[in-house]
Amino acid sequence: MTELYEELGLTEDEYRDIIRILGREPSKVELGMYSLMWSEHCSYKSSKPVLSQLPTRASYVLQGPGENAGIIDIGGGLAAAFKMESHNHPSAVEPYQGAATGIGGIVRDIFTMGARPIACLDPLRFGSLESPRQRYLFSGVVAGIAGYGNCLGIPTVGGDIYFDECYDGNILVNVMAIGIMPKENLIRGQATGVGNAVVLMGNRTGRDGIGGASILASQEFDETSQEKRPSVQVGDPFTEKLLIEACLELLEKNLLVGLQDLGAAGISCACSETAARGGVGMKIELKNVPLREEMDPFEIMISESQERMLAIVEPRKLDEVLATCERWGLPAVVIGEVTEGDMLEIYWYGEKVVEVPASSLASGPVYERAAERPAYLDEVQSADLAALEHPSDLNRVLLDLVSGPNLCDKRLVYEQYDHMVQLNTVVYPGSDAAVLRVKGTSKALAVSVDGNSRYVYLDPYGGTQIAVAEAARNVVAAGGVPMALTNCLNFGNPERPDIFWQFKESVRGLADAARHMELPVVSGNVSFYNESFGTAIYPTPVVGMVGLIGTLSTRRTIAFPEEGLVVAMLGDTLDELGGSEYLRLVHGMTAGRPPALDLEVEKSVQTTCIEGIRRGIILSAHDCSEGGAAVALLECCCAGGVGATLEVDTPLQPVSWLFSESQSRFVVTLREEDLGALEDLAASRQVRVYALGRTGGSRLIVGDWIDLGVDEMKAVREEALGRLLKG
Amino acid sequence: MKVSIYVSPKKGVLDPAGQAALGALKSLGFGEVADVRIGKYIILRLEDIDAGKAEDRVQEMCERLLANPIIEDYRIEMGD
Amino acid sequence: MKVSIYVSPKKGVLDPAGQAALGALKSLGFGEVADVRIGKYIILRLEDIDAGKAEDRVQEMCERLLANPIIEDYRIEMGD
Amino acid sequence: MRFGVVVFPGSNCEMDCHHVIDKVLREDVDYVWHQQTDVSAYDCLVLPGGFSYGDYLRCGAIARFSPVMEAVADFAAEGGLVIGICNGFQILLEAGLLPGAMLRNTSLSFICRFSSVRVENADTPWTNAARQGQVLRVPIAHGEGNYTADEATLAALAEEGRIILRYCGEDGEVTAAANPNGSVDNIAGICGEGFNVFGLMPHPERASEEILGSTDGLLIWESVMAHYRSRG
Ligand SMILES: Nc1ncnc2c1ncn2[C@@H]1O[C@H](COP(=O)(O)OP(=O)(O)O)[C@@H](O)[C@H]1O
Ligand SMILES: [Mg+2]
Repeated sequence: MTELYEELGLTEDEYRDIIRILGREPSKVELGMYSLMWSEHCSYKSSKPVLSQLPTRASYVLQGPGENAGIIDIGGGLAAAFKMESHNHPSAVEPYQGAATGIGGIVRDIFTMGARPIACLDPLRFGSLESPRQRYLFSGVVAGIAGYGNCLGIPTVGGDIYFDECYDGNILVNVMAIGIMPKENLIRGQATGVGNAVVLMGNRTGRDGIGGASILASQEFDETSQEKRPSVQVGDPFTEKLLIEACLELLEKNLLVGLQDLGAAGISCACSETAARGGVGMKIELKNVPLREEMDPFEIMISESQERMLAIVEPRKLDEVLATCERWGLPAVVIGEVTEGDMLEIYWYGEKVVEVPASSLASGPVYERAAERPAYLDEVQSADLAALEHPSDLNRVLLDLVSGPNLCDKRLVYEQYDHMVQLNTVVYPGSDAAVLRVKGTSKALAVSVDGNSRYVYLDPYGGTQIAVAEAARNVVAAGGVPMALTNCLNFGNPERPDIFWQFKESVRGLADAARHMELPVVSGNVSFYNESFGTAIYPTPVVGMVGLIGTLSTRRTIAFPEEGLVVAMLGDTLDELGGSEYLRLVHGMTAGRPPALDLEVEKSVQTTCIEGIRRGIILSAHDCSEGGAAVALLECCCAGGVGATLEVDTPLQPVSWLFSESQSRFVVTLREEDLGALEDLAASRQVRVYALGRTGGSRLIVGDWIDLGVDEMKAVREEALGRLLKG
Repeated sequence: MKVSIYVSPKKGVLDPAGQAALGALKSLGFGEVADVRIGKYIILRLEDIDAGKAEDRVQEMCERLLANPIIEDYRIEMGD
Repeated sequence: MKVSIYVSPKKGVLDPAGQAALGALKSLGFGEVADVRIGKYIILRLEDIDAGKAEDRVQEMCERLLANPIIEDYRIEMGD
Repeated sequence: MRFGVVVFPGSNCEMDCHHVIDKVLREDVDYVWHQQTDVSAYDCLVLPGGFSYGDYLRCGAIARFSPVMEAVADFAAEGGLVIGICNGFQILLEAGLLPGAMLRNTSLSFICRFSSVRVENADTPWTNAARQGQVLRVPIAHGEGNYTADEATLAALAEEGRIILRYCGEDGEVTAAANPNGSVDNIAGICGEGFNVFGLMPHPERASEEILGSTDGLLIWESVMAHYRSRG
């Protein structure tokens, strides 16, 4: 007979640890709590030692990793809070609700810190759209994000979407949220002050998502088993909206000591984490928890019902807190109090069912996992790309690239998101970074997410560095100075040495790039076990970058703004087709090495671009990424509705110049008379400027390689996704 | 041939619309309402179909498209 | 006491969800479907109510809140 | 002029309307809580966009029973100026302060983008600053903006000049292709009988500042301010 702890996913060693901590056998409720809190998802037991190398400090970092969200000072008494998270498996089970509750969760992480959420972004990864299942998942996920985010009145202003067979069995739904607050409203998820009340606010508790399969398997099998099955979490954005308003009002009135959202592991997690952070104990009576259905204490402790918050409140302020919740129509009840010591005591109608040290739940075991370089790397990296035969109709190649799922226009998605509500979005989706003005100031935030997993698959270290560089480059193209980043690291099973090697290399790349570019990592999330039938996804770290635009008038878009401007390329184009979209589309290969990244060069190119924008020399900017220079130029034309006639002087063969995804490049426009000034700016940083030609007309002409009408390119790009979704 | 399909939220699954309607009914003075669940009522008209096969076909439609078995139950009623 | 309420789009009123479902069913190969209409299936649980008055009360709930007479018809079924 | 922006649980454009009235128009403005029953302090009431009560059951169906709505109805009956934007429009329909009803967009998807609407009647409190036939570029953002009404209602609306805005192409042509949601006769905004109640799906508050890409929405605010001042 298997032991209960095994069915709950704990190892024998972990079980012994629990006995050692308690000095006795744990009760069933206690065991359930440990199993969740010590799960990979909550404890970071595999990733913690690796993540410790990330740079997390800077003078303007007010809160780094360890809280619900990271926070940076953006001047003028204001701070920005942001974080990224995954909701991969729930979205694979029920795409609409999975994605919806993903938005709900990440938004709670933001207002839990005292910030008003001002934007969401959604990095998504799906398998091939040729599969009806993938089309179903795609439509459901997008509708779920829209359904929840739109109702909250938080604009979804960005994200990215890639399709690759590696996600056929395991899609990725990552979500990022950003909020803004007056610095003094910052509050932490801490319980302090013995005798303070523990208040549970929001939706009633039901049997939502209880512990997943492991818990299910531990239930005795009888005629009620069917009834006890965990239910899919259904999002209730209306209640979440009320929670946002109520919590921000409570904070504004300074009525709270601590605030914590309930996410994974529900009450267990919220109570033990707040108590552990505050160095106190807590006494909870579960009969006070408002329930949706009959439940036992085990179920109540581990339920993942959405739209709930835990607040720590001084007794003298309790009445006002409860009255404020009532005014917002929100259930709120006292479920316990803060106690001396560090014991978490849980009662069920007066009977003690749990007595464990809070810190022992919150700080689980740590593992040094084995890592071994995977064998596939040598093979894919050594692929001989020099021998490839390239097609001669380059117009066709370009149109094929932008009518493929990865590079086509994503309007069909972002138009389902209310990306304008709150009146802050001053650069709409479709550019490199979204730009959000900060009302009451002349400043704005530029935000972008990035992560090309094909590069990371081919070179975990270098590919992850590219994700950092590119996210920053996007922010720069919009006129922003990158400030800090968040991330979501999506990998396979960490117990496999080859996967763990990918993870370690990737985090090393993240750390080195962030350190070199002086970009602190202020928050993030790790999602392991993204596998199906033993096949892992490509390692997929996703980076979310936040930058600051000092003066709104220096924001830029990718669009060619008018006729008669000089089009120039900042940075060098090399023969680097490895890992490119071109290679994948035309030759069906994911091979070679991803483009090389020199972080010094990257910094120089970025500062040249920022400086050029700041001085009013650069009028539009677009970084070159997937699809290379050709796709970047096409996008500039389509966005502005203006063509360009260009000449390229290069020793490279045409496909290499057009489709290589060389890093550290921008396509910019400027007035003829400013060319010298830009060249000087660039030369002082050892950056080359290549003047390519001029904007104007209704065609994009690149030497005798490319000659396409802007309207045609636009139509092809815009129709593609709709067509692919029809199957 | 007319077919009615009744789709309702599975037991235990949160039904925010039902909860909102419950709240509204109570505040309108309908205190006797203890619970509200809101699902879908789907009316199909089928043509040129062998009555013996119709129910299986409708069941397949429900599984594949009309209901979401992960969060919804459904019931089929053939004929008027 | 359980009450079922069937709300359906009024005849002549456009039913975008029904039309979309019809299109989707056809493309899934369910050619026998000639029409689809999608309405709401509302299940109430009433407590402490005099059975004689219940139906009138439910009718009032429908008139005031649960259905919109401009675009919807409804039918009430008392009891299980 | 004093505006009151009504806040229902789930409203989410109230701050946007407040911002435009306060910071752009520089007029007086307060929030009006949904439980408030006295609105006599206001010259114009704004029912903002959002998802009042989550838009559960039907958009606007629950909000119409908020205590404030009786006051809004009385205010309107006495000729008070009331504008319902998006969800506010849906609430006015459910409350019977405007005729007709909303269905889901034919695409079944939420749509957020700039739309073009043509001013069909420039002789109203809401459009007097615009030219007859002028095309305004104003964002829409809704999942249920597919307006419908019975034949008699539509005929009366047309006859009495109460169809105020229609979706059109950039050139002003009212075509099926320019209709984003399936709305009957491309209707984007209508008035009640006395023209003092106005409901529209596009968001004028999202097109009231240069930096947001259009200032065409200002015409609507400026119209109502001019109307108010002319009434003295
Ligand atoms: N990849 C990462 N990089 C930096 N910080 C991380 C990373 N993964 C997790 N963290 C930090 O660890 C803490 C716990 O993360 P998580 O469990 O996802 O938070 P939550 O409990 O709010 O869901 C958070 O403060 C988060 O920012
Ligand atoms: Mg959290």
